[in-house]
Amino acid sequence: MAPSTEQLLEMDRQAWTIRLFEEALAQVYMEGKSPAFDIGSGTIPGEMHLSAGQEPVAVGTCAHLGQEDTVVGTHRAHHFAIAKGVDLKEMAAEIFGKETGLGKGKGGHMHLFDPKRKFSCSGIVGASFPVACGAALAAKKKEKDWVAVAFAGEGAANEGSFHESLNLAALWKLPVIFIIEDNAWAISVAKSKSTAIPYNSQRAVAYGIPGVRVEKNDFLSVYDAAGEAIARARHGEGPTLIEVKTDRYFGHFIGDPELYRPKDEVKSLKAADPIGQFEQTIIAKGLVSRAQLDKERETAVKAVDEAIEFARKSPYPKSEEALEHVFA
Amino acid sequence: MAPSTEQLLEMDRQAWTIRLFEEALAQVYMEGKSPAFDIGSGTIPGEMHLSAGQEPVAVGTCAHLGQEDTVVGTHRAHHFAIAKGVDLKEMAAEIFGKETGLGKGKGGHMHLFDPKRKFSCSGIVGASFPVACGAALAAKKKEKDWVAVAFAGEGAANEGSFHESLNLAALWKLPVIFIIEDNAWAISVAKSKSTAIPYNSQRAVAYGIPGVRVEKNDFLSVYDAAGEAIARARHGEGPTLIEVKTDRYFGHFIGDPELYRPKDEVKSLKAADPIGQFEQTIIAKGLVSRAQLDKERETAVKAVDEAIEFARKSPYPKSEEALEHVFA
Amino acid sequence: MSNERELTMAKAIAEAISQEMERDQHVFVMGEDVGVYGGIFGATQGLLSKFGPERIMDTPISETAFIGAATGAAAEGMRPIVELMFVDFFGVCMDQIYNHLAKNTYMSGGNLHLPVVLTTAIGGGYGDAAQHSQCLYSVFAHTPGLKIVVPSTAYDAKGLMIEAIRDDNPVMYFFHKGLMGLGWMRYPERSVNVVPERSYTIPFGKADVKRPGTDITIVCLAMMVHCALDAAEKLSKEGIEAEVIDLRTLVPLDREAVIASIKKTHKLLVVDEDYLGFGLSGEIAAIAADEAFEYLDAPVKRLAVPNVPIPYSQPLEQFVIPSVEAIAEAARSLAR
Amino acid sequence: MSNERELTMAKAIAEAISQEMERDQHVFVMGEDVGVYGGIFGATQGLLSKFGPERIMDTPISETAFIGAATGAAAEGMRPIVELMFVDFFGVCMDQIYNHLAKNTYMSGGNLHLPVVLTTAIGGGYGDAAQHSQCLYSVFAHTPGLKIVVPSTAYDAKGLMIEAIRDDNPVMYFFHKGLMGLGWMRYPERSVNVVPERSYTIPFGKADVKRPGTDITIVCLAMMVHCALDAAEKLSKEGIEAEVIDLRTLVPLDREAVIASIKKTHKLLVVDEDYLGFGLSGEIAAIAADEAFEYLDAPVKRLAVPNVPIPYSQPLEQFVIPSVEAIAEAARSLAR
Ligand SMILES: Cc1ncc(C[n+]2csc(CCOP(=O)(O)OP(=O)(O)O)c2C)c(N)n1
Ligand SMILES: Cc1ncc(C[n+]2csc(CCOP(=O)(O)OP(=O)(O)O)c2C)c(N)n1
Ligand SMILES: [Mg+2]
Ligand SMILES: [Mg+2]
Repeated sequence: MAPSTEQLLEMDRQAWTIRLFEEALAQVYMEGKSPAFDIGSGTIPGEMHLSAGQEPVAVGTCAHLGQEDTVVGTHRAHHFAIAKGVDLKEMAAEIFGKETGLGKGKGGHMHLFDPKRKFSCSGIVGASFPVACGAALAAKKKEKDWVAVAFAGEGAANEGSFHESLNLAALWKLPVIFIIEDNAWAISVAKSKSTAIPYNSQRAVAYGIPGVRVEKNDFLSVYDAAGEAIARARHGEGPTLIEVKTDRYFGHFIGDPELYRPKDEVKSLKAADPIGQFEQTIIAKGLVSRAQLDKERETAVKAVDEAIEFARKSPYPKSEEALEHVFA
Repeated sequence: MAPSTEQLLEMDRQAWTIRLFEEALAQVYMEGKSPAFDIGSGTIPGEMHLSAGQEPVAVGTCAHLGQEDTVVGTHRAHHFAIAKGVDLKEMAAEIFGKETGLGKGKGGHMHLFDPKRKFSCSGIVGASFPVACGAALAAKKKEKDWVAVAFAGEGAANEGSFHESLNLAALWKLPVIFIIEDNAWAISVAKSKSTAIPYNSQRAVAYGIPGVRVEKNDFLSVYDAAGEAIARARHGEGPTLIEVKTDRYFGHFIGDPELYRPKDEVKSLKAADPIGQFEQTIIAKGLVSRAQLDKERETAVKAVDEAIEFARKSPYPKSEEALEHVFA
Repeated sequence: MSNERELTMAKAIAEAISQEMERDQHVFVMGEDVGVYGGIFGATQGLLSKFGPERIMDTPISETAFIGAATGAAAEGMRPIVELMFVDFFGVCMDQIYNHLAKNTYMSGGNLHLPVVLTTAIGGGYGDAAQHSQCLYSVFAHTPGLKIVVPSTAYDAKGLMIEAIRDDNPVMYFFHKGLMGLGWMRYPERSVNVVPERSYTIPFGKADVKRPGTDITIVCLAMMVHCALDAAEKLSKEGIEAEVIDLRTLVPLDREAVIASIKKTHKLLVVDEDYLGFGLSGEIAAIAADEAFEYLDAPVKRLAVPNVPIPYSQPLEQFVIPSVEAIAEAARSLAR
Repeated sequence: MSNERELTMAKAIAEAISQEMERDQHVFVMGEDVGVYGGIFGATQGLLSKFGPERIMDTPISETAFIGAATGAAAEGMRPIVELMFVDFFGVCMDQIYNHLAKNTYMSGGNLHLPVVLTTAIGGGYGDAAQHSQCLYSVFAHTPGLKIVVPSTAYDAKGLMIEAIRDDNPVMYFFHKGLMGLGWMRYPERSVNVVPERSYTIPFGKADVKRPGTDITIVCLAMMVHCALDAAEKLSKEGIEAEVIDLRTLVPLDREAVIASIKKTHKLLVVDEDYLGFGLSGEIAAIAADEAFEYLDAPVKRLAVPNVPIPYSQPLEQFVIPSVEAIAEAARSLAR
């Protein structure tokens, strides 16, 4: 089923929100880190993994999800969170380590938890798979048609948790979709140096479930593949494994010297930027107008500005709060 | 390549050694455990996993291995150890917890280490895979044509270590063979309740390596499949995954009430006992005579008797030795 | 009188789970061999026939997947009870336990509640060797975010299990194999005791003085409670009255009970079936050396598994696990 | 003078590995991003170009497989150095570490030698939050069979690394990220010091008195050595002379050094960047409360991360990790 105009516009807005949010963070992140770069200093300390370039996976998938569906992301999770509808202000505030953040500043950028929007993520590679299985199991037990989506990088597909979770999900016919973002790199290690076969989608055979490779970093292709898988899951037909080719624009984290990466790789990737292509396509098909898209983009600009502003202005938690919330 | 007469006789002797050793242990194990069964009492305390019925996997594979090849087994490892040529006396003594044992009584039946014969095992499900990869890696680094074999149960094939190891082995073209013993049960859980697809051999696709299913619990079928895989590995062509259907005659461990198992399952399995069938076949083919086989069996009887006797007569380690050997 | 009914610890645990499953549809059980088999150590005996395979779920041997799934299901309002067959296997799934189940509540600023009970078997002494005989609770007590329960009797086991299931936090519930009252493993008679049929809870963080005494404090838990009680009986004949404190939970830890007892006896012996170094016994001794320093009349002594893996052979294993005699001897030389 | 050359800890470690790789063909390196990247924290910087991809091997993200493979390769006579990128990830591979690498020698009755060096990064303070900031060495010190090394300076790091590679046992080598002397993370100047170009070893089990003193003993390791030294300087101005003991290795542990210092100062403060409960600080305090009881003039104090996960936000993180000021304050109130 093709996306409605409304959906297309929302997808465009989400795509821009993600892109602009990541670009804004890339700037903010450097505040207080010059002249000498010190990872522990500045407005945002710690590692920073940005997802610019990888918007299609998140947006194309989440277009099919509602509030009751669960998404579990990775260390590189902003795009998933935004696409799942996590409040941008609370998210930004969390990334800034502020009291108003999703986790009151305790989690940080790799640990965004939004139980209301059923979003979570983890800094541990491969950790999304089992947790998503659990959400799917709960949906089944509650006899709801909710689904869960586990996102993970192509590097994560070599962790044991991938195998255990796919087997469990297939065996129990859980309404879960495993989506591998193949951005070709796991930090400095190319996929061909980590993965014995070219496509993770081929691994679906090992669990008797459908395996789909999306060869283009393209919103509509992801939309189609994810839509089918999610519909299957909702109808009790069990899990699907999808691998999407996508592109990482930034380094693994900010500060990554990327010595391992061909010099012009990113430049050539950006030449075929998925957001631009998406917009061209849907305009060309007469589904939306340039003006409509521009408006969505403006909304995104505003949302990102407001979120960063909100985060910036929010207070830090008080030191002693560190001792709270170990237990519910 | 068909096994030579000598090999066939050795296989027969090994098969009987395993069978008789397990039957002897089953008896010894009950010493001091009646009238009330107490797992911690008697000549052999602790869990006892016997491999009677599973001789073909071990014997058919190890027929192709030399001293320099490595075998890594599981919690149910006596058959592998015997087929790999581990000294039966030292092994029995270890199982009895004696000073003369392979590990001076420190390891016990799940932890048999014989560096001379390059044999080891572990009580942790799925632990054999990575360790065998390491042995294969060492062979490669040393530019030897040695191979490593990891045995594991069909239950173990759902552990994460299976996936990680197969990927690593395939990626690095390691001379390792993964052999899954499908005895249909993981303690009380039937394969169909644990594994999303019927045959683990199908999982080879996920690593781009050959996957072979041996459908009969038969020495010669295993011999053929393993032979091909081991030859491939020796020639630098990388790993193979083999799954062999086999049969567990005893409970998971001695004392297992086996309430989960169809009442007559074992009886009907025994009716098609692989040792008898093997002997019939090779006699029928005119490869060996009844008399030759009987002699092998007698040798096995004697070896087992001697081993048990040796173990029985050996002294226990002194208490204080418990503090030794934490470090080399 | 039905009040006087005695149960084994395994039956007490299964009964607690059963009563809570009846009370709350969100409670369910996952684990290896928890179904027909009833749990290798009987903690789920009889539950399958009562609740069916949808609520008593046998799993593949995939601890990372199913324990991680417990976290995911709990986040959605379920209350999973999940069994790790032996604590010794924690290494294949520790990440899901300590980086996720234990930390997600904190990292979410308290917005996420994860009511999971993770049951697991501990303890040695029956010849199961280095990979199946450990206690390891202090590893989980060390990493924040898990409540740690270690009962020593059937009565305590039931009350603590119901408390655990109702707690909105992850609780690790360690049962000692040798205390389960199994038909096939020796157990101290004392572990079988009167267990009310009705539902009841025992609050976490309350140690239990299993034997009052005036001359020396013995702090312990699980099987060591019984060994210490046996030792205390011997000592009593020699005129030494040992106070035996059963910690029952490690997180939260009843520091007050330990300190109060030291104030009375002025002497502390910590007895532990876990490894000596960097664990429980050190923590208790450290608390004493800080908070009860002025009341101590003698060095704080510890008796635990010396820092070696658990050996298989019986003379070796019996040597490394604290015995009644070794406890009595340590207490004796300290009390003098 | 070439003797006076200073190195960062990362460079000292890489140099140690390089020298041993030249000396012994059996030594090789495996891990995530150890190749082109040179290790995320620089411990293998420059090695790929020197030794090539056959000996400096990037791995898939499969810690169980490649750490288990180290055990298997070591059993065949190789001497693998294997990197677990952050210690925080131990939960995905702990079984191979503690049930196999650590125990196989013992279970084989000493017949199997496993010369593996497992390197891993520890420590927080730079905003990397709960899953990337822990120390956790006490978890590995608790489970027997692993030697535990935790250097605090470049000089120590090189000598201890060469010792580790030559040891026939599994050695876990923990390097603190904030001590590596990276271009992108603050580090104490003191961690960069004179490192001889020649090969040398530092024996395990020898603590180092990084600062002699008479009034109070501060036992610590890794980053806390530097914080304690800074605190000691402050205290000195107030007339309090703290003795700062850098443990350097936890297994074997130099109990004698701790006790000898207490005999002199009569006061002990243990400072640790790991969690407070059930870990290193408890062990040291317990040893003091037992073996140095008579020499103690005051309660044994501990300063460590209170039992909470490491929070992300800077005011929170700075609050939970012992600071120079907190150490000084704890020492001050104890010394008085
Ligand atoms: C268990 C574990 N191992 C290693 C790491 C370190 N690490 C963080 S991200 C990463 C690469 C992940 O690659 P991929 O899954 O492809 O995701 P991407 O970064 O490309 O989005 C690694 C190795 C980790 N966080 N967790
Ligand atoms: C990691 C781990 N999980 C669980 C167990 C408990 N356990 C021991 S044997 C076994 C069943 C193994 O089944 P399978 O691999 O088919 O081998 P089999 O016993 O049939 O030979 C289980 C669950 C274990 N030892 N290790
Ligand atoms: Mg990637
Ligand atoms: Mg099986």
